[in-house]
Amino acid sequence: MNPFSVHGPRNLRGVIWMAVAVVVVAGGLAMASLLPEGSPFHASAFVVSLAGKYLAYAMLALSVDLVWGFAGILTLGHAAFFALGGYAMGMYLMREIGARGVYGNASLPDFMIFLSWKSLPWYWWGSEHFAWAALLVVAVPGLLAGVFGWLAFRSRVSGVYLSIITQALTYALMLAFFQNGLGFGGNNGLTDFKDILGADLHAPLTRAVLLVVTGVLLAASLLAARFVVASRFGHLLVAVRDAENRTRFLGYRPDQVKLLVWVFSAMVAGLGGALYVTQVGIINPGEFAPANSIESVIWVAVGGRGTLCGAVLGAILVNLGKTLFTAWLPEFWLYGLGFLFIGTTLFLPQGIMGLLRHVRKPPAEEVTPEVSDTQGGEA
Amino acid sequence: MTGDLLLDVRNVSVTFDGFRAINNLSLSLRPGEMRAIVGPNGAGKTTMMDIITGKTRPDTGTARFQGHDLTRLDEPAIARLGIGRKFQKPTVFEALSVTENLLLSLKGIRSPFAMLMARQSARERERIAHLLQLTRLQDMADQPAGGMSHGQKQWLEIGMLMGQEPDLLLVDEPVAGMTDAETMATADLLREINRTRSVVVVEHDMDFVRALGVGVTVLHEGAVLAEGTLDEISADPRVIEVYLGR
Amino acid sequence: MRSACLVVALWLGAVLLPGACAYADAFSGLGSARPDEMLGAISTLAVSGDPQAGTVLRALGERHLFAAPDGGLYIRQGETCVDARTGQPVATVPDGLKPVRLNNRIRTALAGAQASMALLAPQAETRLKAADALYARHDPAMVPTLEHALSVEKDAAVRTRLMQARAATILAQPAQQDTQDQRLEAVRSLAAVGGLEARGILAGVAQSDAEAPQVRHAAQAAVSSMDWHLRAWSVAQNAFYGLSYGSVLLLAATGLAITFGVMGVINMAHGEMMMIGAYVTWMVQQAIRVSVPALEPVAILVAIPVAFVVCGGMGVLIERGLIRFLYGRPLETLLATWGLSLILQQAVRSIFGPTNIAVQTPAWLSGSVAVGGMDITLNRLAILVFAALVLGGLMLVLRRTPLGLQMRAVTQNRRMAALMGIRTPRVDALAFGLGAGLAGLAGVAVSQIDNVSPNLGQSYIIDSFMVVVFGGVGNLWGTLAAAMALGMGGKVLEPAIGAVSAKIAILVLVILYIQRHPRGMFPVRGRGVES
Amino acid sequence: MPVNLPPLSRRAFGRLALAASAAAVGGMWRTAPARAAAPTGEPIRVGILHSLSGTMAISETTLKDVMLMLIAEQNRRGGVLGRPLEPVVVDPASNWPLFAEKARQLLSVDRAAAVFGCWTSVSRKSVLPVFEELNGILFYPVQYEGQECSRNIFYTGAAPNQQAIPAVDYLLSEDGGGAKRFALIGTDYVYPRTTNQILVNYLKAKGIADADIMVNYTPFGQSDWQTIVSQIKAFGSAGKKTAVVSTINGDANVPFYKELGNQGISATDIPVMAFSVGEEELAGMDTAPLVGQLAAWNYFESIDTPANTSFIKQWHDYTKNPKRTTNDPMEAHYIGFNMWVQAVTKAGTTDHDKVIDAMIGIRQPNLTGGVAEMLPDHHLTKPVYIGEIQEDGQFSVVWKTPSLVPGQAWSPWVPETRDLIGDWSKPIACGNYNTATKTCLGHRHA
Repeated sequence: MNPFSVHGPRNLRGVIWMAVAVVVVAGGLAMASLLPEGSPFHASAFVVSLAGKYLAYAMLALSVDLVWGFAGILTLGHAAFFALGGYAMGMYLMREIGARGVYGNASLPDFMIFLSWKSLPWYWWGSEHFAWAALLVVAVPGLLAGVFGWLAFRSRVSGVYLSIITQALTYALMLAFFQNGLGFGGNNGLTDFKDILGADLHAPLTRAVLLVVTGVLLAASLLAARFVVASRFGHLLVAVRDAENRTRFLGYRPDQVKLLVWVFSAMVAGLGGALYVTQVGIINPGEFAPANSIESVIWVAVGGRGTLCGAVLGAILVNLGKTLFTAWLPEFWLYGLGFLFIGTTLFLPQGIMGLLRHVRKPPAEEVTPEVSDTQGGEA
Repeated sequence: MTGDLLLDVRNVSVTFDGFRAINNLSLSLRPGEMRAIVGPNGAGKTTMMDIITGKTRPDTGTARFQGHDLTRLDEPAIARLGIGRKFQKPTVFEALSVTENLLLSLKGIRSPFAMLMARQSARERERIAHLLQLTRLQDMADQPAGGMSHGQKQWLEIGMLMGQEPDLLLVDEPVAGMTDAETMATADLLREINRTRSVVVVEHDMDFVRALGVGVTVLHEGAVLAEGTLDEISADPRVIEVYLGR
Repeated sequence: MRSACLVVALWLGAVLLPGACAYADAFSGLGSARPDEMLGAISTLAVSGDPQAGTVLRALGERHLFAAPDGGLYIRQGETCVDARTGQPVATVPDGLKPVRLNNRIRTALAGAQASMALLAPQAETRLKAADALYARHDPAMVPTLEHALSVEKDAAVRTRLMQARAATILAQPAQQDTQDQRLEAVRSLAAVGGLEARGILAGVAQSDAEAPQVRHAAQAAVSSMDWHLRAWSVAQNAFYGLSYGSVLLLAATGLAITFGVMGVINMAHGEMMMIGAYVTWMVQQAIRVSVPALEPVAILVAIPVAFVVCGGMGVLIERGLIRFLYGRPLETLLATWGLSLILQQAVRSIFGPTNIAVQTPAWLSGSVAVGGMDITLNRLAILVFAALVLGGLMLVLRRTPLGLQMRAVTQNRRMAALMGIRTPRVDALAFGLGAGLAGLAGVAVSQIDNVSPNLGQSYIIDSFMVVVFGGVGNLWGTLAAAMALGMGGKVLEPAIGAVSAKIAILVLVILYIQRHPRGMFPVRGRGVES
Repeated sequence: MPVNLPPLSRRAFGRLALAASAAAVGGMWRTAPARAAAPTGEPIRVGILHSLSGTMAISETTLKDVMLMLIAEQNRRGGVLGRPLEPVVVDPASNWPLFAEKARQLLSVDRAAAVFGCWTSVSRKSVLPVFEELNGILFYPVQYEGQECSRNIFYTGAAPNQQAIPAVDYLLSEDGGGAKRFALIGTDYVYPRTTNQILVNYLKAKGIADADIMVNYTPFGQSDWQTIVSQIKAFGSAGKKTAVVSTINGDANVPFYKELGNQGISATDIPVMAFSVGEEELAGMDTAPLVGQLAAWNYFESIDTPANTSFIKQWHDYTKNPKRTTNDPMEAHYIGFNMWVQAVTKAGTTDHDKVIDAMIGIRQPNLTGGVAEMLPDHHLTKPVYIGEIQEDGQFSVVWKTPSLVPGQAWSPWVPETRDLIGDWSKPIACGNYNTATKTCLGHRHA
């Protein structure tokens, strides 16, 4: 792998500004949405929910960038952690519906009644408490990532092997969640939510608050990620990414290093998933689809790998493009998306952030990538 | 007897897919000693280093370092015991600056959690300054290591080895691809290092080995063929046959 | 054939119903909208001895029989029309002709009627088939027909089959007091035949309360012994399913084993190459249907080289236009080829429409052959053989041709190969083309068992990667072993825990296996692999 | 050899009833002015929410096309309320959350007067909260599992009692083979699960024993049916007439039928009754081994009525492809769209509340005969046909319900919903009204 296509922790200057910008934009939109509808600055519920969705996706992208950009783990299954966080929050929201479901049963969600279940399965216990759900949102993805990562990193699974088993993980989870018998609503997933903490999910104020919360948590995740990668641990992360064996002979344990960032990243993804569900209103097994994970990698690539800012920027821009093009050119938007990916890899190997840097600083010290002898294998 | 030896490798054999890479090899090193290891390609030099550093596990035989059984430990544990290794192809962390490379190498914090909170201490700053001076890379301190020349990377790697403060250094072909002047400077550097640490050097370059002026072990087909001073082994007919005979 | 029917019909008429008189009624009943009337008409016609009966019944089965509003019946033969009753061509086709409708009940009766007529055909082969049909049908009403046929039958094989058919038919009748011995014998006879059909009949007897106890017990014993047999065969059957599923996985993965395993390109558009191979199959079939209809049954064979060349050519174009800029950056190839796969999918959707297209399965690939107690479906068998041929061919190419040698040289040491005078860009392009061409071949095979739609590729890509990685990147034997292991594993688990859980279990097992063996089943070893 | 047969003619059952209504519709169709006064004024936007990419594009793209055709035709006839209709097409890309996003866009940005869309149940479930929140109108054209009754959705496809129950009735009947043993094979999602739950209860009520019912679920896109088909075969060898009821989702059907054919199971041995296989699906299959297999729908392209003939001709002209098939969900959109036009005309406005209220009781002739009526539970009255697959990829109708069947939102065969009805007319105005306790369980319009 050519180290010059990615960056060390030096390119983190913009992160703080990005965090500020995220909060300002989210806050601004939230306030604008509370203005009366006639006002020229009014932001519709559509825009607010879109913004919320983008920011949640940005958290997923951020988590992917942490492991891919800084630890060199190409994950093709990160959406699994995102979806698990989403399901954890969805369970709580489901319980909040209470007796307002179509069958009017206060203790069982509708889909369980439809399966003729008589009582809640054990893993739904406590899901009516927000605090428990909030804990699950990070704990479940963290735990799964911990077990999976411990096994994988300890036995030095790396490169494409790791990528493919992450994909197998999310694919297996997708199949499992599709099963109605698992108790998470099967193909339909969890939907038709009403309240969160007693506040009507469809009320403009709730939406505005959720958007602000998402913005703040994204900013916090950005800063936390920056703290991690700018620390000495972050340097070690990059060292592990570029020359894992070397770190071993220096006395470091790369498996521990990777595991730590992997679990942290899964938690960020889970948090993103939870915020996503509150604003999109549905979580279903489709979120586990391997294509979603690949797309999240692509957001990072478009934004610029290993820059944190790039992940956020890429997620927002690609999804904004998707929203616009599916509406403007419903028949042709896939061509656009396809060419975007090809163009990015061919002409913007460092993503948008690379382009920005390029514009600011002429390419005097650009190093041409050398073709390595052995292709493949190492990711 | 093992008590006086720093490194004691005994009767080690290792087989890859039926190919016997190391065949009943024994090698020992006293504290403070520097040893040069020579041998034709495929003699088992690198595999021997792999065994000492825990990368490869021997099928039979023992390897002890300061009384610790190396065959039961993995690479990080052996590195923490005080064995440093320099690879044939210089491997430094190319995306990090020279200073950051050295900082990571310094003996000290190895726990990931502790590293999250670690701040650079005055002692560390001092050590890095010292290493920069030793490796003559002061001017490049903040440059990314990836942009340096081959020779500079070799030096940086040696600097990182020093940062580890190992008791034993394993150096694999340190002067490959260096100019004559650089080669002689490297020999000086290794001798300097050897004043405080034990060193094992694997090298092809006989001028360099001569410049080091240390005991030489010749490996052939995974076993020790001869041991002695450079002049002694140069006169050994078996060595001559291995090197020149075919 | 037609004359044979005529003879039979005449014969039947002469023997059974001398002076058949109801034929006008029988024919007009065929045009009725009421199933009961039609059923009556068919059975009457079968024994009527009318010279046209055989022809009319066949026309009915093939839906060539039309009814006119005035009760006239006509058989359509291409552009011309024949009066069903007389067999004479009619000059003007009457208005308002409607096809005579069939449903499954009528189809069943029709098959029985035709079989009973064929029982007396001159050719033993025809009679044997008819006996088979009557055995499968075991209609109580057929006992006299069978008895009569038995009384005149000379051929030993047909006789045996007729006896079995009679036994089955007897057991299909409701049990009566005085038929115990006959039924007991029938049970024994069927027990000796074996197979699902016999089991079905015997199971009915075994459950029946009206049956005499000893008959019932004999049937129960026969069923349980058959079940034991069937279970033993089902193991073999499952093994075949596993092999067949594995061969599909293998076909899907071999191309990837080249592009990904050997060249290190994470080719997410691999599935789309398969999809294009399947569309090429369809186009070849359409072209042949229009130009040389006689060759239609072998269109699929023509499609094989065409798909290979088309997909291979596309592969070369993709390599030259895209992949070659990305060597040494395997992850970038993932992104770019993912984009490419989106474009290809949408392009096919724009050109051919989003719906499935119907790739024909030629008759010689349809159906199955019974091997002992198991059914070997021909299309699956063909794919199994095809997969073996493709893998064998690929091995030959890699080992015995200059291209193969050069490919291996380039992948092992690109610089050295270049220094030796190998034109590495050309080798890259051809290797990628080979991988894409193999995907095209897989597409041809898959078109025979699966949907052909723009989404085809998506359903194979994950499994293909899984196979290549599980087997060990860069090792074709590993790919073979992995495909068969995954196929067999899935099919062994499926009957026990269901298709979904089996798939999940296989995925989890692969994950765990990779943890133990981080480089797959057949890792490429050596010093240069790491670092 | 494919044979060109004339379309099935008036032989269809109940031809008198058909003829009367068909003549009426046909007349309407033909007498419609070729070009009425060009509509003027601000266009009325009609949202079309069907996937044009991804896995569902295979089914949904056609529905987008038929909507564009219907809207163009309506504009040629003078639009609605004298205003032109403007279609707004978006692509939710078979991505369920994207459905919700696009629904919100159609309602709040494009201000669509009505939205025609969704195919899968999960996409409908995904947009349902959006339609209820923004008080929009959705016409949902696909047969589904029922157990839902939203004020903002009009279910123009079949409820289980309009497809599944009559189909099983047919299989139990003498003409249908008098099946005594049933294999319920489906894809693992809500529609098959619910339908099978209803059918199991119904079959038990009809005296079928537990041991004679086999239920099996497979994942989406299942392509290797070898094991399951051999299980069906073994299940069918118990000495009783066996039938398969298939709720297998579109994509998985082709390999399923291929495997059936190859393992030598013909329609006369074990008939398969499918609820998700229509003309469009058959167009992508080699139909030779399928002849005689059954499907239950409320519409078949082969049903010969003047209205259907002219609809098919219009469709061929519009798509410039004489081979494009029509199918049941297309008719559902045809009915739904015309009902909406009538309701808007009746209400004199596109205001959602007024149109929703005006919809109940609107009558629209079916393409195949009879008149569909919008019931208070937002379902339709529909005829139910059983068709047999023919070599040419069409269905030949072999059975038909004697009269139109009113759709039931809540199934009486599910214990939890036995007493529930939906009734959005006043005074009940409730989607899930319990007739036993006389209470509304929550689906009430504020």
